[in-house]
Amino acid sequence: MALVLNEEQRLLKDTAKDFLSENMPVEALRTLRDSDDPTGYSQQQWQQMCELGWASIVLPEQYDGLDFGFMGLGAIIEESGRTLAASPLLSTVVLGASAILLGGNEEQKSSLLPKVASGELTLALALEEGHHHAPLDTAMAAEAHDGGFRLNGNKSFVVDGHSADKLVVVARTSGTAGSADGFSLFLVDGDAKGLTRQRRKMVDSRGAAALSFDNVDVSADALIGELGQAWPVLETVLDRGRVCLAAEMLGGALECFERTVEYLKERDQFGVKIGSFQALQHRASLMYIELELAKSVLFDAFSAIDDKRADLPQLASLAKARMNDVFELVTNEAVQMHGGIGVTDELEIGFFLKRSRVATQLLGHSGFHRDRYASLCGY
Amino acid sequence: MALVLNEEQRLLKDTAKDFLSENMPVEALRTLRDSDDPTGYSQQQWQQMCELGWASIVLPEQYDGLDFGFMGLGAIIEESGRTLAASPLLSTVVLGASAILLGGNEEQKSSLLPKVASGELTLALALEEGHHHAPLDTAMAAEAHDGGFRLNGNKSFVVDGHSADKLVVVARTSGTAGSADGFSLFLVDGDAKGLTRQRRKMVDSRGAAALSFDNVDVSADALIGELGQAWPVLETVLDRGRVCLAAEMLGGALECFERTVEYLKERDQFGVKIGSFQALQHRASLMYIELELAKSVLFDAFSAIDDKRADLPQLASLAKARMNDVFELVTNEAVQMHGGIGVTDELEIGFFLKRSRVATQLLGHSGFHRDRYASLCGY
Amino acid sequence: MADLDQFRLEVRQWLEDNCPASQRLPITREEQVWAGKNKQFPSDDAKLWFERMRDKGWTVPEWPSELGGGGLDERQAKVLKEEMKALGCRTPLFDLGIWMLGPAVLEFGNDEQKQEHIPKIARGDVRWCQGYSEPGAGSDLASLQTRAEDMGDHFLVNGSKIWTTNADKADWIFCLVRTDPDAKKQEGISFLLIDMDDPGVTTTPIELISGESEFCQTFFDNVKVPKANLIGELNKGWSVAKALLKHERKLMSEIGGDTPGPSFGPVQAALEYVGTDENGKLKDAALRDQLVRHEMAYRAIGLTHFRTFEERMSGQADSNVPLIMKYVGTEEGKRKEELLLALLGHQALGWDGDGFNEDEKLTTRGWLFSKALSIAGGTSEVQLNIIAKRVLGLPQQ
Amino acid sequence: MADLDQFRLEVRQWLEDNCPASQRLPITREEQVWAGKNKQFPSDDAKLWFERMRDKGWTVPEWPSELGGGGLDERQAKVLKEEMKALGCRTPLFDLGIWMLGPAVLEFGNDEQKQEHIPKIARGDVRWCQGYSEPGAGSDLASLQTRAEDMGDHFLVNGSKIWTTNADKADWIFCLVRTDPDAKKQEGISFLLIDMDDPGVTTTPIELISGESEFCQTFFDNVKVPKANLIGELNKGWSVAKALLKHERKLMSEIGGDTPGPSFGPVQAALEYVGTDENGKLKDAALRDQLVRHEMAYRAIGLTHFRTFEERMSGQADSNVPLIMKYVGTEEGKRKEELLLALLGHQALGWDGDGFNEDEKLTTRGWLFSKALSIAGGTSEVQLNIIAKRVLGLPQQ
Repeated sequence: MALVLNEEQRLLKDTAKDFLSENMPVEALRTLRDSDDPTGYSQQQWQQMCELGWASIVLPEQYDGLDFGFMGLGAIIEESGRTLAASPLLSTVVLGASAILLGGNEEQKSSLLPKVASGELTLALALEEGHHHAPLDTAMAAEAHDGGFRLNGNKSFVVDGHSADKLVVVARTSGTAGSADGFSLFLVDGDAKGLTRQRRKMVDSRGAAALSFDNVDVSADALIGELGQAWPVLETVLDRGRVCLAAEMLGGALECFERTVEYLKERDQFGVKIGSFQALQHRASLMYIELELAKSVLFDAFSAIDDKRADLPQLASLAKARMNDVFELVTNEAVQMHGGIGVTDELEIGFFLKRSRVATQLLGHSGFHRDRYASLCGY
Repeated sequence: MALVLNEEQRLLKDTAKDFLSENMPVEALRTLRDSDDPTGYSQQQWQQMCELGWASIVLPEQYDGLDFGFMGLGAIIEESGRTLAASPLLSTVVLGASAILLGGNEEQKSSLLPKVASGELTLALALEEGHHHAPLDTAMAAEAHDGGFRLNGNKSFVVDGHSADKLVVVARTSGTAGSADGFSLFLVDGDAKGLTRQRRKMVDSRGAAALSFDNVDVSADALIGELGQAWPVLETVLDRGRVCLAAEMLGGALECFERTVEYLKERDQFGVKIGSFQALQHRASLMYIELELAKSVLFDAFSAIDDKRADLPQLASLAKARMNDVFELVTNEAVQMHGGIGVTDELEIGFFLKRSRVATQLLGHSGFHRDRYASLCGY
Repeated sequence: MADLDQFRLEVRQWLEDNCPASQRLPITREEQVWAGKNKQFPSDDAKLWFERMRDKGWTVPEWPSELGGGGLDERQAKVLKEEMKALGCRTPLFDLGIWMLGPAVLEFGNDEQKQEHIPKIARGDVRWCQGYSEPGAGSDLASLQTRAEDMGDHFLVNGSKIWTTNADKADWIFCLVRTDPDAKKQEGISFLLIDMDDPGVTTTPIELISGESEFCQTFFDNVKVPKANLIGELNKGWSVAKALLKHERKLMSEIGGDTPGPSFGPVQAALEYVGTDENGKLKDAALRDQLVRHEMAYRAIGLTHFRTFEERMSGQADSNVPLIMKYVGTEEGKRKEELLLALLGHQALGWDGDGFNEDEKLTTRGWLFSKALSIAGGTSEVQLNIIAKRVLGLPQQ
Repeated sequence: MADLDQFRLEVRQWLEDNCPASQRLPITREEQVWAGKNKQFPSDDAKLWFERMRDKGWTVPEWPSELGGGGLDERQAKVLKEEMKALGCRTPLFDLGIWMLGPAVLEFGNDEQKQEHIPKIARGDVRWCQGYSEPGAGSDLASLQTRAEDMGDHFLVNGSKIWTTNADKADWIFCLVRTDPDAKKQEGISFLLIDMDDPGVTTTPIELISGESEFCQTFFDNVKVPKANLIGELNKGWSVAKALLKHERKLMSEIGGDTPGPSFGPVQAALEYVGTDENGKLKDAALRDQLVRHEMAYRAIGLTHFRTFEERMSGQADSNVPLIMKYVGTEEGKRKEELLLALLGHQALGWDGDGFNEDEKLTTRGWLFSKALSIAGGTSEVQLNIIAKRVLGLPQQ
């Protein structure tokens, strides 16, 4: 267990903070939104991130990676949450690359991962089909066809699904919705025949897509891992995603909280600073407490990834459930404590509010993770 | 729907308040506790209550009742909650007499109810068997035997079960635990052969007993209502009990709250009254709000009883769930806001705290009632 | 009560005879008929319905009939409301003049002012907006800075007002202005009516997080206002404002249910977007618990509304209870929106375009809009302060 | 780290060789060995274990060995703690002198005082209690009234102290007393040690809602106290007290888990008293949700304890984080007790006598006792004030 950053990780974090605050402040997201950007992030800035090594940080050295661990990547992602920086980091590096690294064969790894590291290749995980995160309920079918596979069905809420070069598609080659048997993962080109991709305009102004597969044919080597045995790989991929997303949420919540505390110190009402009102003080202290507890959970969750600990599923659910709740608390309090200007589009707090609820639904709401945690603990 | 008391009901309430504060203050409960009273209430005071008409208030006139309705009884019970007055009002008048009135035949009603009205007869409902309120899980068996019935099994947490003259016993004549079929109610004398009654020393210092039935034989006319068809009657009896208990809890919560507000106005800390601290003010205001909402719910729940409305089950669950939560909130806040003296036995707040948790478990905790309410509403 | 029963029958009959079928369907935001010089009617039926109600005086049922109102007492007005609700009749006319200014003019205005303004409001000839808050004032309303200087025959108004809802569509504005800068905060404030067409009045919309821009900022640059437009006494505007605030809070406590929103309530949304298991229970236990908590709370709040009404009718009014309604209505209203968001899951995360139907988009926007409810019209914190002080009598620092 | 690993092996071996098997079983409240002139040992094994640990100096592992301590550094002490926990070794000696007074004397005492008091504490020869609070003072500790008058060669003490835990069993008490009545509140306070056998000292137990009477009130009636018993400078007792309070808060934040309670934790209690359905889920969805929320919170708190330790070790200590631990430990501790109560249902409602087993009664009493945790040692409200002021830097009124 490591619950503090080491020297190198701290350095990485500081660099990320500087880069992001200079190049990708919240204002950048507003610009993307107002310009109706079709991608949902700036390609140029993504290339800069890759040059800083962010796409290669967790990849093994043999695939041009830095092998630096998720603790370091988490520090960067936390900083990206502070500025709500839009990038394909989660979809490509955390979800997509993990699926290939954990499930793929040597050929797949050596042909694809170096491209991820260099920023040449973006990925997206096509998983959701219903209104709520429910991996086990996956129904999309992949059938053996002509020496390869034929995919039919629909996917929704696919983060960066409209722009990714390749998709990692979760489908069933056997079994029925609700069962962990029969899961398979497939690599599908973004421009594959029979695939329709529609970008959805989301409340957080980031990119997500609905995908429709109409007899999409892939060759046999598109299969990642063993046929029908993908569930354990998928679980780990999702847990990594949950922890990294929770780190982004922590960054967002911290930023939102700090801006609110600053406002409490500035704003005059009834002849005094509103931060001198005890009721607001106590509520601010409670937020501080929740945030500190969340930091500890996240450190341990990243340790669990890096140390390949068996309790990663518990830690991931703990981290995601907690950050869902804390980010909701902090954004709601931030709006309320800012008063009238808190509900204007001009103030950036609204961007955090919107992002928080999208992030909550992404990879599982709190009820999903509490239920999972309880089941994992045997009750 | 009547959401206010009428003139007569207000008069009744005022009279009750005067009687109780004069004769049965919280100090009376302390005396019962410290003297290790075997009954758990004062027989003499119970007779006084009966003389005031409290035992006959909801009974029809043909059974020597006043036919005054539950709204009036509720007003009295609320006042009794303010002083934590221990009496067999709930067990005898609300639960026991309702079972006879709603389920019994004319002979049972005319022979027993006038005795309830006069205070000659006390009753108790023997229902619970497990760790939590779960009427459907009743397993106790009653078998046809020798022209009558033979009862075997155990009952726990029977309020006033050790002292009641007669018990209304919930048993199964058919069906298995979990099913609503096969419920029957039996009248059993408190000194019946084969019945062992043990008083339990409860945290709230009131009376409750564990009962053990070892081949207890009763005659055929001990059956209340139709064989195996008692579930709907039992449900209504329990709902009446839940509403009346919620009224007692409202009284307790109001008293506890008002004492706390008084203390906030008196107690000096850091050179000012602690009631001037905004954080405490807001918490006090939130309690006030919860109590006012609870009052409205209770009025409507009593209306539902008196008007024999079909939505009584919903109202009963709403009232009980809310008062469980509100009484817990208020007692916890009362202890905390009183500080050090709040945890001493000398201060009476502790008596309210203890009563609140017993009342919460009695006739269903909040989870039970939220689940029930949701099911009743079709989701 | 026999009279009231008779009245109910008459009302029912009249409504059945006069309310067109199309005006008994749920109303959308676009279909609301707002008062104003340039009233827009979404349909001929809407116009007909408005005109019939106006001619009965039932756009403002409780106002005096000689001033264009319906002349009903409180019980009768409640009957009318109930019968309209039972039949599904739409509100025929929307205006802040009806809800807020009118009652204030009736209470504080002189005869000329009543004759001048009340009938116009009743007929929907003028659309009103409100100018209370100022940038920088917030909850501390009394610290307002907009100046009205006494120029002998008129006031000269300078300053600006914020959160002037629909000011860009309004004809007139009622304002709090400072008429004595040397007096203590709440003294020296007056209540003034200003024609938005007067030279020097300009308005800019403010975009909200929900994407709407109903709220505006209104600027006054050397605006000349006749002295006849002063309601109540000079420097005594605070008491007019306080009376009005009560109306606003009442409105806010009810608005949770009245804001145009999706066509489904939480239960319906749950059944549709989450579904039930073989026992008929919602599949997701956590969402089920969140849902039932909200439903129970809403029922308690609804019953409390009824109780305050019954208490008033029976002369047992506890004047403290209404003070909680703004708080509980808006706070539970926010929880309702969070619940809907959670129930719809991915489908409540859309902003615009394809992939989300109208109800889903209204859910998302409604959720964002709800954040303003516990801020506007007296923040939740101010409400709790008021309860602590006025109801509980807790000492002030 | 190699040295530390070696140390760990040695400690483990020594504990295995020296800790009797009976002293590796969970301890009940009755089996605790408390310091004192008249020490009671529940068994010969307990005595043996105590003596062996005392002779190693491991009753107080981090104190200097020349004063009877173990002379370990913080890392070594943590290793010892971990190894004792792994083997289940009981704490050999309980005393407020170990937890609170000793560290203060080591920091603020002069050499004579250290020589006089520290070895006695290490050997468990004296049982200490604490005299801070006074009736009427509460959270406002600095408003204390107990007077110590300078009589030249001694102090004359008059007044009373409340919440003097176990004062009826203690040999000595450490007190805050007012030595300068004219100074401002926190100035003019001194830190004094008083022998409970001195004439004029009397103690009465206070009965708590949990039925316990550990807490007492202690009265001082013209008690003569030698000047050698003053710790730190005259009128500077507040800084000694502040240092001590930190120890108390640390203690309180850990106590939730350490108070003698039932032998089961919440999960075990849930499985036993509620049971699971065919999917292995707890039968009662509401209790399951309450349970998992608590378990997740406890894990987060536990990880935060570890984090503050690791931060200290790595020199990255954020001194603010420890300030939250008293609050979260006691508040979540109360929730744990409410949870246990709910899980046990009817079986947690007993007070005494038949029908409830020992664990069930401990649950009920433990629940009641937990209410004191967020009051004693600085109320939760004071903790939140401190965070707002010191950590967040919010303005004071």
